[in-house]
Parts: sequence; C-alpha cells; structure tokens
Amino acid sequence: MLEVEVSGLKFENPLILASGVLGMSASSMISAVKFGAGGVVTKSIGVRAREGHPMPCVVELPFGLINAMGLPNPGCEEFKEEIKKFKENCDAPIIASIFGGDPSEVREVARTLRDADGFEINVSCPHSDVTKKLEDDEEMIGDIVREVKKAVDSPVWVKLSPNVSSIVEIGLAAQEAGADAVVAINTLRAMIIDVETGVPILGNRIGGLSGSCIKPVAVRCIYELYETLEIPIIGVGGVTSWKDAVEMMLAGASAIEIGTAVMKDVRIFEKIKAGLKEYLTKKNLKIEELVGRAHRV
Amino acid sequence: MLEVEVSGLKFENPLILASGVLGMSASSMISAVKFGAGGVVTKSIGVRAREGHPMPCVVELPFGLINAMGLPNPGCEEFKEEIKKFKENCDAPIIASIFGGDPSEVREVARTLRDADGFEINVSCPHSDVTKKLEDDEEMIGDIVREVKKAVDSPVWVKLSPNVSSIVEIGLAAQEAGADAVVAINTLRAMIIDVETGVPILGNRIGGLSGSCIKPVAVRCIYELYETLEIPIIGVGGVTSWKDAVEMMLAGASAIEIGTAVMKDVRIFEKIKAGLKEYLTKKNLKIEELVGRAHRV
Amino acid sequence: MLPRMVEIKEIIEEGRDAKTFILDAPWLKGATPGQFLMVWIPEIGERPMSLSSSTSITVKRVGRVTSRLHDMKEGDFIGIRGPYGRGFEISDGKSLLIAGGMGSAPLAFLSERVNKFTALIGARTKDDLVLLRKFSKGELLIATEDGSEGRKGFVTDLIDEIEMKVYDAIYACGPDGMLREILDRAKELNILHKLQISVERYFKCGIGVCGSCVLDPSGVRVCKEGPIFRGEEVFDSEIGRYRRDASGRRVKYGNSKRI
Amino acid sequence: MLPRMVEIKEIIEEGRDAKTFILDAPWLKGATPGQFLMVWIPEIGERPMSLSSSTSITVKRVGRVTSRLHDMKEGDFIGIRGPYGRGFEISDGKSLLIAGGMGSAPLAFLSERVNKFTALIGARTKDDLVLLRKFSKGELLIATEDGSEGRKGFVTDLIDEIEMKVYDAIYACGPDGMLREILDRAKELNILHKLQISVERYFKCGIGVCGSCVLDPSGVRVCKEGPIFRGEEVFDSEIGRYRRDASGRRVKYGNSKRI
Ligand SMILES: Cc1cc2nc3c(=O)[nH]c(=O)nc-3n(C[C@H](O)[C@H](O)[C@H](O)COP(=O)(O)OP(=O)(O)OC[C@H]3O[C@@H](n4cnc5c(N)ncnc54)[C@H](O)[C@@H]3O)c2cc1C
Ligand SMILES: Cc1cc2nc3c(=O)[nH]c(=O)nc-3n(C[C@H](O)[C@H](O)[C@H](O)COP(=O)(O)OP(=O)(O)OC[C@H]3O[C@@H](n4cnc5c(N)ncnc54)[C@H](O)[C@@H]3O)c2cc1C
Ligand SMILES: Cc1cc2nc3c(=O)[nH]c(=O)nc-3n(C[C@H](O)[C@H](O)[C@H](O)COP(=O)(O)O)c2cc1C
Ligand SMILES: Cc1cc2nc3c(=O)[nH]c(=O)nc-3n(C[C@H](O)[C@H](O)[C@H](O)COP(=O)(O)O)c2cc1C
Ligand code: FES
Ligand code: FES
Repeated sequence: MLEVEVSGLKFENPLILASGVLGMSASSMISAVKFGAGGVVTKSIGVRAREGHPMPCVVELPFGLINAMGLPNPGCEEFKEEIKKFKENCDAPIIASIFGGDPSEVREVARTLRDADGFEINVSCPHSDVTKKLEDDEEMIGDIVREVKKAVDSPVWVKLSPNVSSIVEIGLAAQEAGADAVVAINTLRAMIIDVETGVPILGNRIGGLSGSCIKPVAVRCIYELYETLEIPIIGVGGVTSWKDAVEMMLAGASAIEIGTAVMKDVRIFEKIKAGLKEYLTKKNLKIEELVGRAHRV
Repeated sequence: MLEVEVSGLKFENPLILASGVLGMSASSMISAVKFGAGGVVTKSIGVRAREGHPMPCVVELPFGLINAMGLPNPGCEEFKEEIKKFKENCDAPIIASIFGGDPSEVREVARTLRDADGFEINVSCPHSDVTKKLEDDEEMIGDIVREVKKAVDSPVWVKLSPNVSSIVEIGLAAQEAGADAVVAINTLRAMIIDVETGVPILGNRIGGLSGSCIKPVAVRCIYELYETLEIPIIGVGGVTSWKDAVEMMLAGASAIEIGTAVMKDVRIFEKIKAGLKEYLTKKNLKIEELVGRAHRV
Repeated sequence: MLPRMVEIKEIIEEGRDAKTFILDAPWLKGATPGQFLMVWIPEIGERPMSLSSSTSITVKRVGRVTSRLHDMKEGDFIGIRGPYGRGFEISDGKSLLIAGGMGSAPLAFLSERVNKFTALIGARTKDDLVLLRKFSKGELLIATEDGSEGRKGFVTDLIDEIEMKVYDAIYACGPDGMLREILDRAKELNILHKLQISVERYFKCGIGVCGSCVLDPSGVRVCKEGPIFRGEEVFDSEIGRYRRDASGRRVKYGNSKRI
Repeated sequence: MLPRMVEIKEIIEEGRDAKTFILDAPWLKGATPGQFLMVWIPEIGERPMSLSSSTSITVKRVGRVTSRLHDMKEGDFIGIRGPYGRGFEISDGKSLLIAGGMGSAPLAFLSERVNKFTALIGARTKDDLVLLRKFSKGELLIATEDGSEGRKGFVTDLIDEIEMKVYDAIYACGPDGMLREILDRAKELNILHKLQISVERYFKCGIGVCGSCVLDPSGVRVCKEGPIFRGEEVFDSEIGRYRRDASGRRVKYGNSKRI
C-alpha cells in the first residue's frame, strides 16, 4: 500500500535515504534498505577523489545538525564498484548523487555511474565552492541537466538549494532543461562559533543546517514548488516521524528523503512506514492521494 | 561596561527589543526597557492601519516559532503618539521600524515618526506581499534608503532578509545608498501543515520562522556581512542566552536584537546582561573587542 | 504547542445565542479556571475562548468564527492549543462571583473549585443568561437589563444587595465597563487586593509574543501575565477607558462592541 | 552535543611518543571503557581518541593534530564531545586483554573494571609500551618486535603462552592485522562470542551520520554501533583486509599506516 512511482522509478515505499548520510558505501546503503528504506541516494560523487573539509565537520544541536563534510568521495571510477555491489544485493532503486564544476564534469560522472537507476544532480551543497556557486545559476543548472540527460537514459533529478531568492525559479529552470523531478531541500547555509575561544567550530567555518529545525522551510519550499512545477517533487529536510513525512506529501512531495534522522536511529524507515500505513488506513486514503492535498483547501 | 554606540546611537547595553515582538504600544516597549533592554525597535509601521493576516498567526514549535502576523499596525499617524509617550517615559533609544510599498510611502512614514531616535527599514518580512517583493531588489532598497535618508536626520538601518541568494549583496546595496547600519536577520520563510486535516495552519499559509533554530543561519549571515560591509551590523535571530549574544558579536554584530525569546520571559534582557558582564570580566575584554573577533582567527 | 484536533463530544444549547462545546481533551484536566484556549476551525479562523469547565468552552455567536462553530455538530473536530494564561487564584473562604454576559463562562468553571460563594449574574435579557445551572450550588442573584429575569438593571446594581466587604475573594468577568465599575467600588472599600478580574483584549498569538493584547500603562500582556489580574495590578489601567483593535488602534470604550 | 572546552589538568609522558592527558571533565565519570571522545584543538582539527580512564586520553604523536596536542601544556584547554559509541561489556569472570601499540589506551581503562585478568601487551619497541602500570594488578605479558622488552615478536605470539579458552571474556584493541589474527584464532576455538574488539576506522562525524567509518559488508557504523564489536559481529568483515581513507577509497591492509 506504500508503493510509489516517481519519474518512472518504482519504490516499495516513499522513504529514501538522503544523499550524504551513510551513502559512502554499498554496505551502508544496503543496510538502509534492510531497515526499510524504499530506495537510496548515494553520497555526492565527483570526477576525482576528494577528502572533504577539515574536521570538525559536524556540530550537533538540540534540534538539528550543522555539517561541513565538503563532499568527500572516492571519485566516480572507484564508486562504480559500490553501485555494482549494491545492485547485486538489492532490488531497491539506487540514485547516484552527482556533482561537478561544469556540465562536462557532471556528465562524465553520470556516464561512469550509468549503472545507477537514476541520478540526482547536486547543485546545492551550501558549503562547497563547487556547488555553492551553482545554486542560483539557472543557466548553468539548465546546461548541466541537458548534458546529463544526453548522457544517460535513466531519470534525472535536480536537488535544489533553499539558500536562494526563489527556489521556484530554479526549479522551473531545471524542469525546462528536462529534469524528471526536483529534490527539495539541501541544507541551510549556517555557522556556529565557540564562545569560549571565539573560533568558528567547523573546519570549513561555514556549513549546512539539517534536521528537524529546517522542516518548516522544507515544507514551504515544497509547497511553493508544487504550485508551479509539473514534474514531481521529492521532499527532504528534517523528517523524523511519520507526521513529518505526511506533512511533506500534503505539501506536494511524491516521495521523501531522510538524512539526519538516520543518525540517531537507522530503523527510522520501518517506524515511519508503520505510521504511514496506519494513517492511510485511518483516513482511508491511497498514498498518491496525499500528494499536494494541502493545495486543495 | 556594556555601553555600545551604533551608528551614533548610544545604548546602555547592546540588547534591543526586536521589531514586532510586543512593540505595538509605548507601554510594552517601556516595560522591555524596565526589564533591561538597552533600546527598542517598534512594530513595523506603515502609512495606513492594517489588521494583518487572519488567525492563526503563530504556531509554536519546540525550537522556535512560525508567525504570520502580516504587519498589523495602527498606521503612522496614530503611532506617533506611542513614540511620544515612550520618549516621555524612557531615555533608551527607540528605533521606528518602517515599511511601505515604494520609496515615497516609506519616506512618509519616516517623516511622520521623526521623533524616533532612529529608523529600521523593514524590507524583509517574508510573509507580507509588501515587503516580500523588496527583499532582493537591490535597486528598490537603494531608492528607499536614499528617500528616507533625505527625509530624516537620525540614523537609518536596513533590516535584511535571509531568504535571498546573497545577503551580502543586499547589504552592500543598502550601504552604498547611505544606510548607517544593517540588521540581520528577519525570519526564514516557512510553513506548517496540520496532518489531521491537511490544512496549512497559519491563516496566511506561509509565515516566518524565528527562535533558537534560526540562530545558526543568523550567525552565518552576520559573519558574511562583516567580511564585506563597513557599516555596523545589528544581529538578530534566535538569541535566547548570553552565549548566543556573545556568539553573534564574535561573528560581527555591534548590538543584538531579541524577539521570540521575550515571549517566554520578558526578563531575558536582565539575564543576558548578567551573563555578558560575567563573560567580559572573566575574559578581561571590553565589549567592543568582542565585535567580529571570530574573524581574527 | 501545535493546535491539536479534538472531537466535540457534546453540544449544549445555552439560551438564545450561546452553546457549550464539551471536548474530548482529557489532557486539559489540569487547567485552572480563568485559563483560555485558542480555538481553531481549519480554513475559518482561530479565536480565544475561556474554559467554562476543564473540558468545555461556552461560546456566543457573534461573528464569522463563532458562527461557524455554532454550525458544527457533535463528532466534528476543532483544533485547540492551550490551556494558556494565568488562571484565578482559588480562595478557601467566601467568594463573590460577578459575571456580565459571557463572563459567566470562566466563572462557571471557577464555581466548581470555590467552597462557599455568592454569584451575581447579569445579561441583557433572560435568553442571554448562560450556565446558570453551574451557579446553583451557591447563592445566586440575577439581573437583566430588560427585567425579563431577576432584578431589572445591570449586574453591578446587584452589588448593592450584598456586602462586598465580607467576602474573602471577589472574582469578576464581563465587559470593560462592568470591570471598571467593580474596580472603582473595590478601590473605595480598600479591597482591591481581594479582587481578581478576567480581562479580554484582542488576542492574536495568545502566547505573549505579538503585543496585541498589552494593557496601558504597565505593558502587561493579558494573554500571558493575565487574563486574570488582581485589582491593584490593573486599577490604573486602560480598562473601561479604551482598548485596541486588530490593527492596534485605540478605540474608546463605548465605541467598541463587547467582546 | 557541542564541543565543550576542558582544561588539561595533568600531562603524563608515556614512553617516547605518547602522552596521557588528564582532563578536568567530571561529567565523563559515567563513561564506559571502549567509548571515545572527539577531541578538538581550535583552529587545528578534531580527532577521535579512546578514553584511557574515565577522564583521560593517551595519545601517540603521529601527525598534525596529535603533534599539536603534544605541544600543549597543563592548564591549556581543548574541546571535547562525547563520550560516544558502545563500550565494552564488562565480564565478571576471568578476562584476557590483548593490546597492540596504542590499543593499550581503551584496555587500560577496561582494566579498572574487570576483576581477574591477564594482559598481553605488545609494541614495536620498549619505548612504545604505554600505560603498563595500569595492567600491573593482573598478570602481565609483554612482547616487542625488536625484543627490547619481554618476548621478541608480535603480541599475538604471546597467545601461545596462555590458554585462550579458559577465559570468560577476551578483549582486544590494536592494528587491523592483529585483530584479524585474533578473530581467526577465536573462530578456530569456537569462542568468537567471548571476544570483544575495539575497531578503528576513519572517523569524521563520530556520531553515525557521515558513513565514513562503516564496515563492509554489514554496513555497521564503527562510531555508533561500535567501536566495540563482538567477534561474531565482525568476523566476516573487512577488518584486516582493507579500510577506507578520508575520501572513502578502499586501501588494502598493509598499504595503510596503523591509526
Ligand atoms: C481571554 C478571552 C476569553 C474569551 N472567552 C470567551 C468565551 O468564553 N465565550 C465567548 O463567547 N467569547 C469569549 N471571548 C470572546 C471571543 O474571542 C470573541 O467573541 C470571538 O473572537 C469573536 O470571533 P468571531 O470571528 O465570531 O467574530 P468577529 O466578527 O471576528 O469579531 C467580532 C468581535 O469579536 C471580538 N474579537 C474578534 N476576534 C477577536 C480576538 N482574536 N480576540 C479577542 N476578541 C476578538 C472583537 O471585539 C470583534 O469586534 C473571549 C475573548 C478573550 C480575549
Ligand atoms: C575510535 C578511535 C579511537 C582512537 N583512540 C586513540 C587513542 O586512544 N590514542 C591514539 O593515540 N590514537 C587513537 N586513535 C587514532 C587517532 O585518531 C589518530 O592517531 C589521529 O587521528 C591522528 O591524527 P593526526 O592529525 O595527528 O594525524 P594525521 O596526519 O591527520 O593522520 C595520520 C594517520 O592517522 C589516522 N587518522 C587521521 N585522522 C583520523 C580520523 N579522523 N579518524 C581515524 N583515524 C585518523 C590515519 O590513519 C592517518 O593516516 C583512535 C582512532 C579511533 C577511530
Ligand atoms: C552529514 C551530511 C552530509 C550530507 N551530504 C550531502 C551530499 O553529499 N549531497 C547532497 O546532495 N546532500 C547532502 N546532505 C544533505 C542531505 O541530503 C539533506 O538534503 C539535508 O540534510 C536535509 O535533510 P535531513 O534534515 O533529513 O538531513 C548532507 C547532509 C548531512 C547531514
Ligand atoms: C510575532 C513576530 C512578529 C514580528 N514582526 C516583525 C515586524 O513587524 N517587523 C520586522 O522587521 N520583524 C518582525 N519580526 C521578526 C523579528 O524582529 C526578528 O527579526 C526575528 O523574529 C528573528 O529574531 P528572534 O529569533 O529573536 O525572534 C517578527 C517576529 C515575530 C516572532
Ligand atoms: S495576544 Fe499576542 S501578546 Fe497577547
Ligand atoms: S564517523 Fe561518521 S558515521 Fe561514523
């Protein structure tokens, strides 16, 4: 009863592991599926190996997390193996999150990782120089999408930044360039300073805020996108309970990605699935009837 | 030991009541000063009386608040009296928060409220049609600042939105137009939907997120502005303790505004003052030495 | 606190224009008389309502939101947040309860908690008297402006029929003019400290952040430091002189409808 | 949890390249042996370190951050977050402790909590033996690769001098190769369930979110589900075969320096 189809991909349930959380290896993504995820997005992968930002790269807050991982990844050649291993062990769709400084770089990554079931182009990591400058560059985003679409046959999603004046315009640019879905949102650009020493805590100083505190911003972005876009929206940002997942779907999300909440509890997928089922039964609704329901009133 | 001077205005301490929180009448602003505020900013005032958005206009979250008041205010003619009454009873500076759809409207409000010690131009309320469209319009913001500067002699601050691609560019536009300081940040554009009914809770559907959860975004904005701007920055967003106030000053704030935290406790100003004093004593620092200290490392 | 959807378990007609809504909200059991809820009807609006018992509100049909509430049926759902605000301090001694119009609502709840009381209840006309049953365990005096029940006149006229000074605590809720008269009388008798009144102002947030309900000149928030105040806390206040409307404009008393 | 600045109360030199830092952090008293801290030197970096007692860490100078830590003095401050991770399950019976190199650190802490134990401690050379004093209340066997103290050879060679099977619990910490050998021996003797090992991987977040420390093929997070694992949980794992570096690339065992 939880099956959804998004941009031609079928998920056993709408809960997908978000990019960058545990997605560094096949084994951790397989374990997410074992714990109930309907699909997974990999860590964002670039052309070359990157170590990422210096540590500390996370700060835990009572209501969320600030991270500045800095897109560490082994490079697409090496990561090909992980996708292969995942697919050998798991039927759930695996979406490769990919990034790069220009369209040809991103295309190269996509081509190398073409075994993935779909692609999520990351143009929205707020603390990486590579992606930060793309986040509100509609033209460049359009170019990247077109290049990737030419290079692969599977669906292409674009992951949007909330750190822009109008997420809807960026979403429209992606749609016009041929994106099959948008993913909203990446983290909020944020920072924290230690008052004892006066030093910014994160090695990169600036990071991205995730977790329950950003959910109201994510819901707003999804709601706004749904008003204008025709392609599906995958919601992400601060989902920690079935209520959050339902709320995002009501706002317009066709599926949900979960990141930070996995930290405390990998079993979160099972828990949310159970809550979702109970809700649908009680309300006598089909899952697809949830999507965008808040716009009807 | 807590005295600060910002854009020529002297405050007994750097803690200022933020706009829109209790600032609807002289009496509530006087009581904020009685409870330790070094100054106050009024509710945002326009040319005509406005009732604001339909209720519900607030939703309380564990880590903050979403509000969609919709800039209710009695109009500048009527509000003149409140400023007069405040000044008859209180020596602390009173900053009139003012808004309008175009430069001449804002100028009219400023002129009517010229008894105020300073002005804070609100171009950043994320759920009011009037201000929402201004938030990233550098030209229009420049025009408004120039008009207001011509109309009044007292210092003019511009309150910036975090819901833009580059807060620094907006800050620069304000500075170039002659603003004496910038205030960062207003609320984050946000939304919440009731899962039982599928209805967006706020009467206006979309609102603004404030409170402790937005502090990491506010600190980042202040830090970025301090790197580029020459005029002072007043920090606001999620301050609930002396540590938060210190953190914002380390990031670059010359003074601090406090909004949502006043809800739970009007005595917050006294508490933060005590903490600040202890910190300065322990660290053997003057208050102005805090400002921007995190940039030195 | 998010609004929480609760079922209307029962609706009781109260006179002509009022209804009591009994809510399936067991967690309200700990509420104090005088506290209020913010009541939300999705897509329609949200309004402040005093608790008329630990799990009910009693609402007069006056405008958009209250009319819609009156159209609802048992089994329907509304959203509530609260209980909010400071309630009455309960006295062990002899209490005097004075209610004008819908002011009966919080005092009806209070009547469950005080030992011995006299209740002075006033309304425009017989059909506007609500919740009288709740006051029957004490001494009950009634006034209506048209004389259709009890003494003809205002509830404050009933004060002449009793001796205010003998009560250990005096509780009042009603229109500003009534409250002002009671404040004045209590002041004269030097018993302001015995008086607790429930104040109504325009509530937007209900949680002390927006400033819409603040009283001049002390700057207290009715929704947070109130809605129950001691006589001496508000004697000098705007009550009975003016109030503010939704935009914050001052409206002289007399121009404004009773809320 | 934010990093919390704590004072270094005391520094103890341990052989040639290691120091114990005793921290003024009384709230760590509840930590379990095997748990670790994320240790932050502002402007320099952050690194994972096992607790070598409830309020100390013992650190070998290997690179940028550990060198800087070694330069610090008593009275200086460092930031810590934690204690994190799953610690050892403490046995009531007879314990065998096997440490290679800096693996002595968590086992030194453990030695405070177990009753009767035998400790097998190995290092490259005499000067690399750390925290030996903590193991003196039990039976202590030493091995060095150059024979400068105790038996010449690897710590795993000491296993031949005792009877592994007689112990109720076996605890091990050290380089991957050593852990693999112990896993194999325990498997042979069918006592994998008695074995608990402390695993090191590249930690970035330390709290289970980044995926940098995950073990193949089970996908467990060393920082969260570990760093202490039962033998049967990790027998089939990558341990001793490969590990991942900071970028997530697999590095065959042997190519990587001991961490
Ligand atoms: C603390 C408190 C307790 C109250 N308890 C009760 C009660 O127990 N029973 C009862 O029937 N009524 C009570 N009221 C009054 C009730 O809130 C109003 O009757 C109601 O808001 C009218 O809403 P409406 O949409 O039907 O009318 P509208 O057409 O919106 O307004 C009619 C009049 O109601 C008043 N009003 C409207 N909105 C508000 C608001 N947000 N806050 C305050 N007044 C408002 C104004 O005077 C307005 O002119 C209480 C008010 C307050 C402040
Ligand atoms: C759970 C755990 C407990 C540890 N306990 C101790 C201990 O008690 N005492 C001790 O001396 N050492 C301990 N270490 C190892 C310690 O973290 C490294 O020695 C330290 O990180 C080296 O940092 P550096 O900046 O000095 O060296 P660098 O020059 O940065 O690196 C040198 C080598 O150290 C390792 N290393 C660097 N960063 C990390 C990291 N973030 N996570 C894991 N390994 C890293 C790598 O192998 C690297 O090649 C522990 C490691 C882990 C994972
Ligand atoms: C530690 C961490 C690493 C992340 N890395 C990536 C990444 O590589 N690529 C990406 O698109 N998003 C990344 N994100 C963002 C998440 O995918 C997600 O958009 C965001 O965290 C909001 O969702 P959440 O609140 O459920 O975590 C990362 C988030 C965290 C917390
Ligand atoms: C109820 C409410 C009303 C507000 N009204 C205004 C306003 O009229 N003008 C304005 O510039 N900011 C307004 N704000 C924004 C605050 O001044 C402040 O920028 C923001 O809330 C972040 O600070 P805080 O977290 O300390 O509240 C309002 C905030 C709240 C919560
Ligand atoms: S109603 Fe908002 S402060 Fe009282
Ligand atoms: S170090 Fe990040 S998950 Fe373990």
